[in-house]
Amino acid sequence: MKQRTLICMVAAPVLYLLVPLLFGSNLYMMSLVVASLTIGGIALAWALLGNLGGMVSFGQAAFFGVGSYASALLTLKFGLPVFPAMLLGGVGAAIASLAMLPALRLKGPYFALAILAYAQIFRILATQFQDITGGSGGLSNIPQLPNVLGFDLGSKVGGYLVILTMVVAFVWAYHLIRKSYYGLALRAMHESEDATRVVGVNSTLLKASMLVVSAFMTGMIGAFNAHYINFLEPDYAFGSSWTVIPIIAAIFGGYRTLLGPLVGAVAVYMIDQLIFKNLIPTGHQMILGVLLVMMIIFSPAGLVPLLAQKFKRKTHVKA
Amino acid sequence: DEFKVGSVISLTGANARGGTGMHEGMLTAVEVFNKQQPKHKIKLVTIDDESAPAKAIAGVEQLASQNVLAITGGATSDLVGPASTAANKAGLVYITSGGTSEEFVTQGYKKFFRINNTNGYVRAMTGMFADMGIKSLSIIYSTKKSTNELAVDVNKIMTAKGVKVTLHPFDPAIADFKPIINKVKLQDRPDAINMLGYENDYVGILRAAKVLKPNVKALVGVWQIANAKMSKDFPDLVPNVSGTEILPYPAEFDSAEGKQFEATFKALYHKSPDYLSEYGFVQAMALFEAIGRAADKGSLMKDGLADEMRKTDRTTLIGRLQFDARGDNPNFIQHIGQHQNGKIVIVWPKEFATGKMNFPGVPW
Amino acid sequence: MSDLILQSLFSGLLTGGSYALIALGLAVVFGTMKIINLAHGELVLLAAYIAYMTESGLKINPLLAIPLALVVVCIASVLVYFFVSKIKKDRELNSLLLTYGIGIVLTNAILLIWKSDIHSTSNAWFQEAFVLGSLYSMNSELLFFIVSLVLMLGGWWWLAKSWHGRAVRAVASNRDAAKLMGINPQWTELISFVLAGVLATFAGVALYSSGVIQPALGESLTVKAFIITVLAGAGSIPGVLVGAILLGVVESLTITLYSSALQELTGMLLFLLVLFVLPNGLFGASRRRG
Amino acid sequence: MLRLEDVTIRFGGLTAVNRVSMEIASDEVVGLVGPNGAGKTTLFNAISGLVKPSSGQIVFNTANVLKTPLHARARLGIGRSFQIPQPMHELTVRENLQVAQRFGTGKVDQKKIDEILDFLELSGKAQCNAATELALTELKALEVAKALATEPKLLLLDEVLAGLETNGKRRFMQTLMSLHKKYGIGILIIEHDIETISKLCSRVCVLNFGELIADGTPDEVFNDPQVIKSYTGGGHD
Amino acid sequence: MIEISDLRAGYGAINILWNISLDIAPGKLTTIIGPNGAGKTTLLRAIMGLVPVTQGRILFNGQPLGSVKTWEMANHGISLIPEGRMVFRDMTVEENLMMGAFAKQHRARSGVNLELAYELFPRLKERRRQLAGSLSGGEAQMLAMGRGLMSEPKVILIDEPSLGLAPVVVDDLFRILQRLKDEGRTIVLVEQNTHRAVGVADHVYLMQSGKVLLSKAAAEVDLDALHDLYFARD
Ligand SMILES: Nc1ncnc2c1ncn2[C@@H]1O[C@H](COP(=O)(O)OP(=O)(O)OP(=O)(O)O)[C@@H](O)[C@H]1O
Ligand SMILES: Nc1ncnc2c1ncn2[C@@H]1O[C@H](COP(=O)(O)OP(=O)(O)OP(=O)(O)O)[C@@H](O)[C@H]1O
Ligand SMILES: CC(C)C[C@H](N)C(=O)O
Ligand SMILES: [Mg+2]
Ligand SMILES: [Mg+2]
Repeated sequence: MKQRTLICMVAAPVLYLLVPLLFGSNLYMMSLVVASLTIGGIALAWALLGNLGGMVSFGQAAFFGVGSYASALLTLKFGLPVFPAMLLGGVGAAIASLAMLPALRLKGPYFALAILAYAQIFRILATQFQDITGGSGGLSNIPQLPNVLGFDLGSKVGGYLVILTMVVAFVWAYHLIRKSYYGLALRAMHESEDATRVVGVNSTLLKASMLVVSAFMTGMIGAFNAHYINFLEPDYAFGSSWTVIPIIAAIFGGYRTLLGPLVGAVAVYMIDQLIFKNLIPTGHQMILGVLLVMMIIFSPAGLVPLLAQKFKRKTHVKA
Repeated sequence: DEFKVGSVISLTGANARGGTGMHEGMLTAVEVFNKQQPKHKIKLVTIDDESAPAKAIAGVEQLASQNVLAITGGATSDLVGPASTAANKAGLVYITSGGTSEEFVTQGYKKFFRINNTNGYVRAMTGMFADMGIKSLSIIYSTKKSTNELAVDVNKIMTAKGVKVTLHPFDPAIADFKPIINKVKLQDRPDAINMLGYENDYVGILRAAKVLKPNVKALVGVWQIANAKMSKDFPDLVPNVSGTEILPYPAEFDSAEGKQFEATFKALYHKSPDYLSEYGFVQAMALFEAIGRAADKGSLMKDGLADEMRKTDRTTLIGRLQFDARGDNPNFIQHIGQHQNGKIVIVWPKEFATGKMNFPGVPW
Repeated sequence: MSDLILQSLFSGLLTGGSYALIALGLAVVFGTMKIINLAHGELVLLAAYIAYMTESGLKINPLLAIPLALVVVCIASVLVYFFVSKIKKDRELNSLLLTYGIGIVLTNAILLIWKSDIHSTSNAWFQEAFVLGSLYSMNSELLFFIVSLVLMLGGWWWLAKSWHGRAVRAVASNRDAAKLMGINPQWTELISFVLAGVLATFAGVALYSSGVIQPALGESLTVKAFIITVLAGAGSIPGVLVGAILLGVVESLTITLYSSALQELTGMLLFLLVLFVLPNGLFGASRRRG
Repeated sequence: MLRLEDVTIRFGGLTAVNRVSMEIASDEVVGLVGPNGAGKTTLFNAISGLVKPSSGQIVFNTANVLKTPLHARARLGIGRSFQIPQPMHELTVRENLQVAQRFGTGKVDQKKIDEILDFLELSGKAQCNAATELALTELKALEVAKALATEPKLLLLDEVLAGLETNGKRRFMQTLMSLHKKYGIGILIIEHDIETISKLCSRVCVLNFGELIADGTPDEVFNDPQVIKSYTGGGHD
Repeated sequence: MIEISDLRAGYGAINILWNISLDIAPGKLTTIIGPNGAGKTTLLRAIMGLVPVTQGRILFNGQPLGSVKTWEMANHGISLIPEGRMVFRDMTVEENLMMGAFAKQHRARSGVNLELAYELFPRLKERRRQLAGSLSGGEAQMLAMGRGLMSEPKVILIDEPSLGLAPVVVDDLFRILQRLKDEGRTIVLVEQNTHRAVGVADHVYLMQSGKVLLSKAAAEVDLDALHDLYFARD
């Protein structure tokens, strides 16, 4: 426990002050960081659903897309300020997830695929309802993040601070849920649902609420991205990469740990863009594939537990 | 002295084909320009946007931080949007041949330029349909952004001319076009079919049409159809099919520039150039020449590049190139080429025609 | 109007046949090992590219590429199994991610080897129309519809009736107990991957001779196959056929009666509907009864 | 406390439980016996809510619970064990009990948990992974412990004594009896060992092919010729 | 027939069996009894190669079994009827039984043996098309037993077969064991129902806390004394 507070006290100023100071002038680095945190945020929401809800989702893109469209349209058509709209974007995604409640009866791959189907359906609806969504032409000139107290959040550093704050808040929420008895019951439910229900756990409600929480988080991230990129179209907003890359990131970092998905996202994205892309300009995703395969075979628990182990061993030797 | 120019374009992902083609044209332009100009040397730094908007933005920003003078790129409208916004924020000149959507020239970016636009394609196709004198038309189009835009415009114009138009949007994921063609054949019974999509869509549509043989007089596509590659790869599918194109094939590049382009391209890639590489070449050349002029005037560092770009006025491989205040090329109009005996013959407009149109004409 | 519907049903049926062929290999591995091979679509695509390579290189009928494709794809499939068998825990989830990773590698390998150009057979016979009264189809579609039925029958027999088929199911159900019965789990699992490779090969050649191939296609093939497998229910082979044809027909009717832009939408709605009404798929639930 | 009225349960064409009516008071320990496949476990499943009866009523403390979902029945005070133990996976033994207590009663009381662990001799295994590190008999003890943690009024025990050695069985029986007395928990227990049932229960119900064929004191029931024929087979023990 | 000497085995870091030595005589019924948690199940699993052996060796007809894989045991004529049933839940009763005759040399007679299994447990015949996962506890136990006999094993290891069986069926079970013994099979029986087990046994081993504490001919065993000595812990 003490160790954790210590880490927080070191990490907070580093993340909030040192990173912008070091890289703030390098737009490229900052945009990589922002993109990787965006993916990290989705990865976190995915891991929450998987870890606590016991549901592997192949459809985070559905929440991402709904959140981004909701927020973009609220600002564009109703002139809502960006931050309330982002919050409502998250709410919109959460409401959309209510349509998926019937899918909670399904297990494993059945659930995973049902959610994927939802993502496809939402994408097609976004394409079809041209009057509202602009159809396949999409939306452009989506308002940027605002000026707050004279600080332009629409800038790279501003965007970074916003996404960082969101992600930190999500980690905190995840942590609270996980360490509560709800978290314990949720974990128990994965492989032994009946056993958990007969001791009084309303598993359907618990699972549903994890779905809603995960959808809300992903939707908010989507909303952030819409105001950060300032443009949307269905194939992009509901694109499978919003599902796939976060999953890879989460697995890579360790989806059972709190920080694994985030660390994984930053590591995978940065390594891929800064190193692999320079080594093999076309087809560098191949290395990501190889990395994923090796990770699952050699360290299925992910990077974070692996590092923690190494770290422990080292301190052991020294002591 | 050497000038660094950036290129952010799709070399992998969904738009890899378009992006790779354009990129090859740009590299040809570098080669040609550097040979012509002993004084100035261009160095092109390319970043693959992987067909992903966030990476297109990051790419532009990465190049901006490396102090490139301008950016040439953007394979499709989906990526030109975010990339041109990023370039605008960074204060860089951005030129493209992939961002054909109307919105790019209406958002007031001072340093945005493009050599082609939806309008040019629409004018060519509707012009030809009018000359054919068809009474009814079925449009089969992909629900992608730019094809959707084309369909809307063609529909508007043709309907205004009293032609009966039926629209058949399709999801880019589908592979079997027989149900659509069957509907066209039995319900619409049109004089002509207008196909708005990409290579693989055309192959699917034409295959289905060859099986079901609807009673139409003409099949007209848009980009990516009336070219040598299609006639080489699918010789039995494309005869008598037409599509937008500038030059006939075998390319009869009559201008000196055209000949040089073709020779250089062949030396580099051991194949014949297609319209994508032409676009890449034209947009890059326009940019490089403006850089050269601005450098000569010494205004390069003082925002002179955009002004020089706007002064562009010359005949290129795709016709006369100028940029209006919005950065658009007002002269852009496509020609229509038709596959005839393994060759591409320009059949519309009359003044550029290199042969007679086979009409009625279908592949079967 | 009736001509329109009839042709639509016929097209849907044939499309369903090709869907079934693509899904079959995935269903076999899922049904026997509870493993979803997300690289299956890439294996199919690999076979298709080998057919392309053989046809364009040697100027021969793409069907003659089958022996070579069988060898290459089966080896690839066995390699997939080799990696899967190295997974230490959480096999169900981890195999999903592992095979997804392999899929990424294969897609990019195909992209690097064959570039992003699209390809399709140049063999005229395959594309010629086969006319049955007022119904039209391509020769290749009909041919592979029949191939699909034959393979399906074989696959069904193998899984339901053969000793080996039962053995793989036993391994999936309870590994330790299966060992006690004298079953070498690795060996039986390997065999089902080889079988999946064989099925992928035929699916790939079929795909090449009646459609258009490009490197990015693998993922969408996997998704289609996956959907059909789930529709079918727990690797039931008759379920695969019924599910695939149902999907094909519904898609084609959607186009005919409404618009092709909604084809995917109705496919997905059908999928969800079946899942919610029959959570174990079309043929999963009925097996439970005695 | 619990009343079954005409409960029938069908699986497809098979009638697993056929018009069973019975009543259990809160001060009773009732045995439920019958041949294999007679429908005992199925009846438990219906009472606890895992299976929906095809017809009939289930009344618990004057409330009809037929429509009450599984988890709510647990909170009402119906606790159960599974014949094939179902520990909560991924959790330690202690965590298993914490979840049961928190969700079954709404509060957490570590002292009570320690007491239960002690009671069922699981203290030594409190930190073990419940699903992978316990022997069968320990798993059975955990089944009871989980049910106890929900502070049930009625305990449904499905063959928890099977597989225990003679002395262990005796001790476990004492434990159950003291539970019954101390907390006033009613117990309905399935068991195949006639000796155990006779010692433990004041009343025994016999199911055969889904039907209730006998209901009475152990003496009466085990001397019933119908029961001997279908179940005990003359009785060696 | 099976000689075990100085055997150690366990799960991962936890060692369960401590230097076990015992001898299973051919054609005889050997019973292993002992309190819960003694390691009886672990011992049977170790013989079958399901639990890693860390020390000592197991000889079968004089040949070491150490390198023989679990799935090759069936070829040697050794069959384990496991505790906790371990049936194939997603397969039908009949398919489960047929799996018992999977090894090549047993397939030819699988039809005959299937009928035999149905004869022993008529209940299974009624349920032949039902998925094993939905069987009642006792039915599943019968299935495990029937499946284990499908290969006509020479050596049968049985782990608590009476668990969850109704008294009539338990009677049947011991009758079957007697019959198998009469047929000359070698049987190792682990059973909590010690009286009945010792009743049919030729030889008795008693285990406690992973060790063998006693080895005696069945006729010489005084069960009540043993119970007082080894089972009572309170
Ligand atoms: N889901 C199901 N589908 C079909 N049959 C079932 C199902 N569940 C139980 N059965 C059958 O119903 C009958 C009653 O089963 P149940 O488990 O209630 O028996 P039981 O009395 O508990 O037997 P045992 O003493 O062997 O545990 C059995 O014959 C069983 O095969
Ligand atoms: N998978 C496992 N991991 C760790 N320990 C285990 C595992 N399985 C069993 N044990 C431990 O091994 C010891 C011996 O267990 P075993 O099942 O062999 O006993 P047994 O003699 O068969 O008892 P019973 O009569 O209860 O069946 C027990 O203390 C148990 O907790
Ligand atoms: C010119 C074309 C190759 C690109 C087109 N603007 C598109 O979006 O697809
Ligand atoms: Mg039972
Ligand atoms: Mg045991």
